[in-house]
Amino acid sequence: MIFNIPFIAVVAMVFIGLYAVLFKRNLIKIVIGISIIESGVNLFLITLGYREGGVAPIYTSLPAGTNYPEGMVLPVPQALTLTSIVIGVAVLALMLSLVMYIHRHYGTLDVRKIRRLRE
Amino acid sequence: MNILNLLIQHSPALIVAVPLFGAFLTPLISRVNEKVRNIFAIFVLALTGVFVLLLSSDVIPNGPRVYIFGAKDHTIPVLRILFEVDGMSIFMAIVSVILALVAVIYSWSFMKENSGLDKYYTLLLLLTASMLGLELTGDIFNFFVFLEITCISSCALIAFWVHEGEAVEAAFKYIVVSAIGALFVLFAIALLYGQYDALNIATLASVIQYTFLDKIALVLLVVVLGMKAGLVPMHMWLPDSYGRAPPSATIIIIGATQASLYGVFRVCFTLYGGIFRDMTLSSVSVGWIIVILGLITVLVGVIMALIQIDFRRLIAYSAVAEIGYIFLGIGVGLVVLGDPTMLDVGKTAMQGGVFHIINDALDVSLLFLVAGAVYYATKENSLNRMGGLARNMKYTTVFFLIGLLAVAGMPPMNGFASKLLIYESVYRINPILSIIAILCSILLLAIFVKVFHSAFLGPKLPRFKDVKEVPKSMLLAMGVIASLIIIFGIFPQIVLSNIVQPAADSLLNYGDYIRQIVSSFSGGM
Amino acid sequence: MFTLETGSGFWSPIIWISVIVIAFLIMYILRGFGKKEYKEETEQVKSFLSGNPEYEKEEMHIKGSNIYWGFTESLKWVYNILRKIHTGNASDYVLWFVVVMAVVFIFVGLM
Amino acid sequence: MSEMSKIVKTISNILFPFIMIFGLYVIAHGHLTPGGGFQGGAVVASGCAMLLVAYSSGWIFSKIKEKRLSAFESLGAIMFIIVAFFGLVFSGVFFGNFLAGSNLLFGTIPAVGSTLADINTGGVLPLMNFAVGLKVIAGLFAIVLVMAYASSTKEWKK
Repeated sequence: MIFNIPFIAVVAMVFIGLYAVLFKRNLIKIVIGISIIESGVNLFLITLGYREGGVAPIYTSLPAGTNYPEGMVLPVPQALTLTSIVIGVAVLALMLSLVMYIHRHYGTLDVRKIRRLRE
Repeated sequence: MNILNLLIQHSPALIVAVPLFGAFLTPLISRVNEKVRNIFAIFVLALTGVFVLLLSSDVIPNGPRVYIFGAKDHTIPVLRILFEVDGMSIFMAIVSVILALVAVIYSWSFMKENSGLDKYYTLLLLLTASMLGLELTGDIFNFFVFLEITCISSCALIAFWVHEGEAVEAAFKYIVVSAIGALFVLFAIALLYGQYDALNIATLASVIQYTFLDKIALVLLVVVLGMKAGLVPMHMWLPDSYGRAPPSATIIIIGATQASLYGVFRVCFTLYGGIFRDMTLSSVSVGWIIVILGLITVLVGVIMALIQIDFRRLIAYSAVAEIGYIFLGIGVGLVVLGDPTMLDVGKTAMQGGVFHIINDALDVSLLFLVAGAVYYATKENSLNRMGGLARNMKYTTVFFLIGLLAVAGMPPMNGFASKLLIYESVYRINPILSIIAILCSILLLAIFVKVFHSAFLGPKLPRFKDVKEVPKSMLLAMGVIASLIIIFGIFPQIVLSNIVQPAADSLLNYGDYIRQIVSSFSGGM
Repeated sequence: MFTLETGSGFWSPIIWISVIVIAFLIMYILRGFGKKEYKEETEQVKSFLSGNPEYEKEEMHIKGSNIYWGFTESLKWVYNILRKIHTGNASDYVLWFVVVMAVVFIFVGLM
Repeated sequence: MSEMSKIVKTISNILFPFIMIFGLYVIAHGHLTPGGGFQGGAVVASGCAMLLVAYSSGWIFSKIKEKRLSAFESLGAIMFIIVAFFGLVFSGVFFGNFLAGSNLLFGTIPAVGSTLADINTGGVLPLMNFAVGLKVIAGLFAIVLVMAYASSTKEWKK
């Protein structure tokens, strides 16, 4: 009965993130936009593995009555999401340190003023 | 002899594991002293080069080879991450290893006065390991992870000269565009995994039908990997970041760009290979998109290169134009994929495109090395303030001449052979394409003649009185690439039949790539 | 083994280089017939600038950016557009990326 | 960054051991319960970041040099790759799980189905979790330290 509400949420998050990256002026808001897109894609990965009334895929002490493979939610997309989160942390840390250096050199965080390399 | 077979059997894993191990060992080794770390970095890359040659001696004669991580054989459905090495991926691995080795030799003396060099060498080796992994992997999610590691490490390398404000700005633009691109690649992978419950390229290629979601995934993958390779409207990060990165690091970032170029071909010819062979309408449309975008890339790259004042930014634009030629060649191969009448045209176009990958990589990296040498000697970037450097930088001028002739595709050098193949095959598809391509190649020659005149010829400027020739290791690196360019130029047929033909054929007959995994696969030439 | 067979022709660098070497030899021999004696410091050595005085060496050097001014002048309208397109603004790069994705999606979606 | 008040310092002194224990538990039981190298390492790194915030970055710099952190980080990574190479040497395949089924460390095979498996299972996995955990603790804490250093007041005056 979750129909495809999570998929609508995913599309909404991707478009919100893209809006933030395209139209916001502040660099940090662009970085936040990218992390919104990332969480949207992660949500999409997780909902792919969802099963009605599934249990978390851990073997130790399963709740009674859950037959072994069918009663569980798919573990593979969760592993993919975990890797994507790890990579997201690394990219975020890199972007924020670059923003700090840009602020030191350019004195501003306005993306339209950071345009020395153009034409 | 079984040691050699053992090595060959394990070399796909070792090709990625050795530079990765070297990357993490460099901080510890650099506590000993500088020289030991440089030697260690060169030793690691030489070892990787040996493994790549060993693997190519096995993969080129007898077809793709599979290496499964963690277990002897794979289960159906394929759950383990596995490397699948065929002619095309080993060809790209050879290109990447040559560039990496030359870059490390070059940066021995080029980066001597910079600080924080153990981070620099760690990033170089990490970028090499992820680039090689990107080319050898047979698993789509693994492809995404290696693509992301390449993005992060090349962005950190672009921003290496932090005291120069513009390098950080270029790195920020690069990481913003690449991060969003990589997330859309992950979205496409999730689409494919959601439908077919398989992450392995070969299994996906055998079960894929052209549903609406697959079209979305195809568009996402082709456009993102095209953006990371530098297709025109999305190429703008490339001149900014190549222009400001340290030239020795730019060489390996060129390798990373070629690797994402390989990604486009792997997606179009293997993953969607079955669809593009049966439904020629879709292959014609995607092929024509790539051909037209490739042609515009050549045009814009050359026109914009003419007005550049900054030396390295001009070479970056010529790199964009060269990548346009590769897209032109391979796009034509994709257009005629369906109908068997134009088979030989498609084959020559593919060979031209693939041969041009290694030629372009060598030419543009030689030019960047020369630009680095000029920057090292004169600390000068803009062409207006340069002049008369030929007097006291003799070898660099000779290397620049070789690079100039090669990039413009003049006969004795290697650029001519691959461009000739591209012109001839593209001419038979549509004469206008090859006419524009030839004109742009001439314009490229005109641009580099201008650069040669204003930077090297002309009177002796008082500012450059005490400019002396660059140290030995930089000359050695430039010499290696220049000799490779001349050898490929004089004997194109040898290179063509040994390395390029198996690579182009392995892309065309994708059947045995899939039969390695899905043994019951019947389709495909 | 040395000739590269393209679809409709062949290219062999060895023959090309040998022709170039022969042409170079002929040219060198012809040059040998020329008159060699010219006086060092006289008018013959000075560069002839159709009567204009010869400026200081540095001013004479044509800078990199003003060699093809004719080409750039005639294509001024192209360059203005291309200069404006490459704005150097990070979000414009992503805008171009989204625009191209939309266009390609329409093409692939229709076919 | 300036120091926090006395109360915050004592609270963080009390809390820090619990965070460390919980983080190490998550690393150690990576192959049994949800979690593993990265999540456990992130928990421990957040504990260290709490210390950094409570006590000023100056105090932390006097205690830990950035050089040693990067040494730990590469040590963790090298452990990970050496375990993978052992897989190649012993079980013939890179990343091979040579410890599973052998009566060495972490060797026993748990019974099939939902049983409360003990920690001594999972072959190579716990070793890899420890390596990744060490790397992530050192890595994330180094990132936080560098960012604190880059934005600390004396940096701007230079």
